[in-house]
Amino acid sequence: MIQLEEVKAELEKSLGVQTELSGSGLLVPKSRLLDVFKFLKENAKYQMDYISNLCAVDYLKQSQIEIVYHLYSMRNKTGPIGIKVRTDRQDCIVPSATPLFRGAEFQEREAFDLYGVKFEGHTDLRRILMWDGFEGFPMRKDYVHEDEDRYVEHP
Amino acid sequence: MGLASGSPTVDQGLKSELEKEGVVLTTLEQLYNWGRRSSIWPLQFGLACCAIEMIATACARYDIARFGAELFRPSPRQADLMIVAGTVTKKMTPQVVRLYNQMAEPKYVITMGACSIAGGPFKEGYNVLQGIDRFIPVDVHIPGCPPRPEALLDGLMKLQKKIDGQSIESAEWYQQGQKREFPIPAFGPKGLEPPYNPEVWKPREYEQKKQTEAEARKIHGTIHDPKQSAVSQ
Amino acid sequence: MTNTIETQTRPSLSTQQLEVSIGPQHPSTHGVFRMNVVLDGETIVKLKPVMGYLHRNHEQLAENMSWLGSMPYTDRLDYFCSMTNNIAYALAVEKLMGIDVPERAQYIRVIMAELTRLVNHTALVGFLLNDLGAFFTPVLYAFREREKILDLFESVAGSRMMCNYMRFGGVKLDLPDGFVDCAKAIVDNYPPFLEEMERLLTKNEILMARCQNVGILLKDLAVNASVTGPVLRASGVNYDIRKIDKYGIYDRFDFKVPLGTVGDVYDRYYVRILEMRESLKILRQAFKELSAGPVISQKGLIAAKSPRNMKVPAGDAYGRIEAPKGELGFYIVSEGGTKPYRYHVRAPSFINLTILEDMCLGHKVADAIIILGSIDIVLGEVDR
Amino acid sequence: MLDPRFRGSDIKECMENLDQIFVQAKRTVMNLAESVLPQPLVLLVSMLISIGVIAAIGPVIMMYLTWLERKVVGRIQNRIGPNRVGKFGLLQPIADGIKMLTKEDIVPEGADHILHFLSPVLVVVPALLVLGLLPWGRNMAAVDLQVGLLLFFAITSTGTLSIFLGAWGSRNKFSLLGALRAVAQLISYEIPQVFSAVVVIMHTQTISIVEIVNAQPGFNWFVFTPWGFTGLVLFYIASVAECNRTPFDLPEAESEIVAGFHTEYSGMKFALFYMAEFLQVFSLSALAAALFLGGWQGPFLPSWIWFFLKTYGLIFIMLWFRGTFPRLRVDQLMGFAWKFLLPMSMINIVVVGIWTYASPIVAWVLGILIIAISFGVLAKLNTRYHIERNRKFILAE
Amino acid sequence: MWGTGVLKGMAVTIKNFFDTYTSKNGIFTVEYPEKRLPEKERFRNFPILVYDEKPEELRCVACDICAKECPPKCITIVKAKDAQGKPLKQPEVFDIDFTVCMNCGICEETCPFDAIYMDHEFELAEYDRMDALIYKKERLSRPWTHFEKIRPTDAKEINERRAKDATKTAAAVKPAPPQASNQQT
Repeated sequence: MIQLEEVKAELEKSLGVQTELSGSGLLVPKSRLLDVFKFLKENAKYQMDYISNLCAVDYLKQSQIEIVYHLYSMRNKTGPIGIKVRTDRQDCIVPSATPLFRGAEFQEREAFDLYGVKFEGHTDLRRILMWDGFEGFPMRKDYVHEDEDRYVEHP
Repeated sequence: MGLASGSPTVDQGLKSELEKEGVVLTTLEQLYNWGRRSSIWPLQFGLACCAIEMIATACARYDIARFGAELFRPSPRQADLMIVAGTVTKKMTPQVVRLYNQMAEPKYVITMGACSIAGGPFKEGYNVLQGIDRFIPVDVHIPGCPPRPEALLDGLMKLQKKIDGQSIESAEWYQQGQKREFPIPAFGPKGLEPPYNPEVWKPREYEQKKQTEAEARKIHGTIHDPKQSAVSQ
Repeated sequence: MTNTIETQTRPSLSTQQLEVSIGPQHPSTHGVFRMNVVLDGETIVKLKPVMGYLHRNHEQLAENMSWLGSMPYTDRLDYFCSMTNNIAYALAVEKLMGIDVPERAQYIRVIMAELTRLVNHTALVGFLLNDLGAFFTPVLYAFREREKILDLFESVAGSRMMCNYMRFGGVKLDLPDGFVDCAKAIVDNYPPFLEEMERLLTKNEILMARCQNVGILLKDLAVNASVTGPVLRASGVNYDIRKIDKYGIYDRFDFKVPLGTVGDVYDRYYVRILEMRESLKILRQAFKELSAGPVISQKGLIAAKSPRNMKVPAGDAYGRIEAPKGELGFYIVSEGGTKPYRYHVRAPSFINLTILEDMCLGHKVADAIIILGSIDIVLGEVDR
Repeated sequence: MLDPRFRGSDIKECMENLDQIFVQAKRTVMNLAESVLPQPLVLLVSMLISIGVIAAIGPVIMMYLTWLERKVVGRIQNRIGPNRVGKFGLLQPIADGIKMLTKEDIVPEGADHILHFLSPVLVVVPALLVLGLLPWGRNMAAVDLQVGLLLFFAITSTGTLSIFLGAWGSRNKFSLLGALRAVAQLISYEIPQVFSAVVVIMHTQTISIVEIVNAQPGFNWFVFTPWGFTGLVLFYIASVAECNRTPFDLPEAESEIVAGFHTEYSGMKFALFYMAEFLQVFSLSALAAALFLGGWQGPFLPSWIWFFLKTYGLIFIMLWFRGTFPRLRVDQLMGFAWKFLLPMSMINIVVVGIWTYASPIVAWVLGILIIAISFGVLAKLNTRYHIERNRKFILAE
Repeated sequence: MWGTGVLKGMAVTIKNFFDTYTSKNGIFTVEYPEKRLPEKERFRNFPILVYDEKPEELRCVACDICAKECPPKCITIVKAKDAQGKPLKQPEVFDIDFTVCMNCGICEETCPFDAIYMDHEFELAEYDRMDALIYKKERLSRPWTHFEKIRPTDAKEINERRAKDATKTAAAVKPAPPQASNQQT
């Protein structure tokens, strides 16, 4: 298993990036995200070449959307490194990881479709699960789905 | 021929005697119904988990081929039974209604599984249509999630009974001027436009029927409906 | 590239490209999956997958439901392997709650996971041959074996396909008394069935001609596109989560991980047959070492008795297992309440589809169908 | 007025009566007609009888072939075929027929109405015509032409045109793909089919099917010669491809192009396509039996029973194919026809040439040698870079 | 040599073909309406309410636990009131919406009064959806003997537990609510 503190120290030393430990991952500032990914991917010690999970979480109270990445290394068969990025809920723009990891393409499109997170640098950012004409981002906490004809069987 | 003025009455006594001698006396109607009943070709059309149970019904252990329904026709033109097996989402509804329109006329619909009857466990979802009978008429509903393959066979046998009961005068598809082309819903910003097809989906009549029953009994107190509270939380 | 794609563009003959949508209702897209294909003659020029036709909002429903309430919903994610979905969800929540799982429950979980792998791979081999055109015969042989294993699941969990059998901290009920020797009988007469399928299929010239050198997936593209499961191992990457994470008690069993060399459709087909053989090895060892004991930990039992007020400590956790289709992961965020704050499913089929276009370019329409079949997608999991 | 044969035991005599029963029936009707009608009308009556019998037998054969296929393929998949409609499901084809008749007949509005209506008719007519040429039993061929085999191949080749006509007329992308495949496949498999039939023509120096069958009396059928056996195998594989049956059923490949060329056909039009396919299966198997297995020649049973036994034996093999094989891809299909069947049938012609001029022993040895060597060489050439028979798999830790 | 794989494949299918005639378990089909598969005891299709003797006295005390527990919320319960409006320990309205129920069996696990169990009945196809598929209290209630017939081992266990609880409550001064033992249903 990889200790997150050790990764935090490593990142600070080599890239000079201030990261803090939050839950099961490292909170990285949005501007340095791609450098962190590049570093983790090429560094001989880590070689994190496989992005397993990418998902968006909507923190309504802090009015922020957090994107969580879980990186693994298939070559060294080593455990997960959780990377977290926070953006504001209104204009949420995050640098896209697709140029580095092709595996993130569909998951980023899903995050855009359901949470409205725009990934700059993504090859074709379209809705993947809902139909293109759909407005609104259904998985956000404040999304209320007013059903057109809620017929309830019970009298 | 007595066809125009009501179906000809064949007294059963004569019929059973003739059958003993091997002579089968049947009206044209029963022959049509028997032909349609014993060779129903379902459309190869599966949506979700119930489709796997439908394939299991077509497989060796439950063998839908015994009922003559073995040929799952891929093209809607040659199929005459559409088994809606699985959750009908709003994104899939236009395709389902278009497929129903493309099928050749004496066509039947079986909604297999809770999801296609009324949304099932995914009823509260924003992308789930609460039952396909909002857009197309349905003949047999098979509850269950997923219903056992035997339940599908039982549903098929009930459909066969229903086909036996049909008569040429009263069947919709033989009437002139009967519009059997159902409008295909379009994708709107929030959901489907129109959300349901008023000709097919008539909950209001059903509502009046229940009101009259309720007045007759007149004993209900306030109804605590947990579902309402669950959704608004 | 290999010999099959020697279609040079003939400048003199300017043919118009045909835009076909192999649509949501198609005999061999394994459910409601659509491919917008641009054809030049029969060769594929462009292929765009379109999904979302079975998006049933599982993740939003789970957010206003109790923790155990979404356990039956996980059965409907990948409706071929409901047991492994339950195990993956249970693992993730147990990691967050810190519940331990008794010995016998661990063995039952391994047995159920390996039986599900058998069911899934057999059904996949059947459907792949169905895409190749064999008129339902392999599917029916496969479903004949699947029925026997589904009888086992029904006698244990109560339902053929939707088992809802795992609980946080163990399993719902103990094995019925006749279960173990009945399962042993099925596991023992599984190899003859595999031999019969191999005699029918593996050395069949038509299958070899159709599947070899078709849809080749190179090793580094597979890793970069985070493909997992038998599709990845067929390209030669040795990555099996049962060996790496050693979750549950998989380190007590010795089994091999089959790897392919070329990474085409034939490799993906044969790697799955070898994996079935490995699963049989694990099952035999598990039956031998199955010991008596409680099936659910004390803390788990109390939670199972009243799930609506079961609280999970605040925090987030990502649990993953080696599902038959690839790496199935659950990412859960809890704020200490009785409902999950965020519930995300990392579905293997959804992410394995990223490389569908790369594999299909230059091949014929018939090849695109079997390449999709060899990736083994289930739409309940792709669209969630 | 029986044929003047020597009076064997009475069983043999009753077999003779049974053998000629249909010929007697027609002769009695003809005598009746002669006494009543003027001469030209008598010819008309004889034609009408033959046409009537074939028009009656054709659809019945087709219906019970569908029943046989569902039962055989069902049994291959260890399940029971249809058995709830009538005793053993025997009424199932009748039910299918009634349902097809009462089905609505949809013409897609974009489609070309004339082509959409014409193509099922144009597909069924050749399939029915061909039944007239077949020798159903001893002097029971409806029309005994001197150019029977040539006419047979001419008629079956029009089927290709009508399939393309129908698919083009229904303006549907999938049927267009199916039509292109159908034309390519049917034309490229007709040549090896005709070439493997040429072998028999060279040996018997006649192209009348009845003469060919008469040239195989008793048990010495052509299949027991080296060139006859390879001729039968090649002819049979080519005719499987002619009737679009698995493993060559690309034109109506369910799993790829929804229902191939008959995607847009419903009701009776689809039933006609279905009938044409099964009648072609029957007629090509009957022709293969006539050319190589000695048509109705057989020691003990009446002639037409032998004819049906051999034909249904070959049909069973086609149904067996359907339950077993995956489908070939388009380019492999073409490669197989041009690079394997065609050279093999040419070599077969060489072997039959040797057979007619060399002495029996030399002919046998040379024949088998040439065929074996050519089969090995062609197989090697065809699979040089395609198939890797046993591929290496690593069982890593 | 080319073609041997194909012939081996054909040998497999023809063996299966003749197996159906010769060997006993060649035919895998169970002809459904006439012959039926032996039912597994733990099979769960749709829930039923259980009563001991009289259909009016259901075991259910309308405590609404199962309605809260049900993941898709398909149970609706209304407590009965006697003449003066005092709530009785009986459900007035107890209907389950079969078009929403997902046969998951959670209500059976979490019911503290052994009142709701999963039934084996699966032939429930209906022509009309509106009122046929919303099962009222009357259509849901089954006698306890029916439960003992379809699930003998579970019934034996439950009876022992209820007997033990009954003796315990009778012995104890204050009737403690029936404790679910370690091995519940």
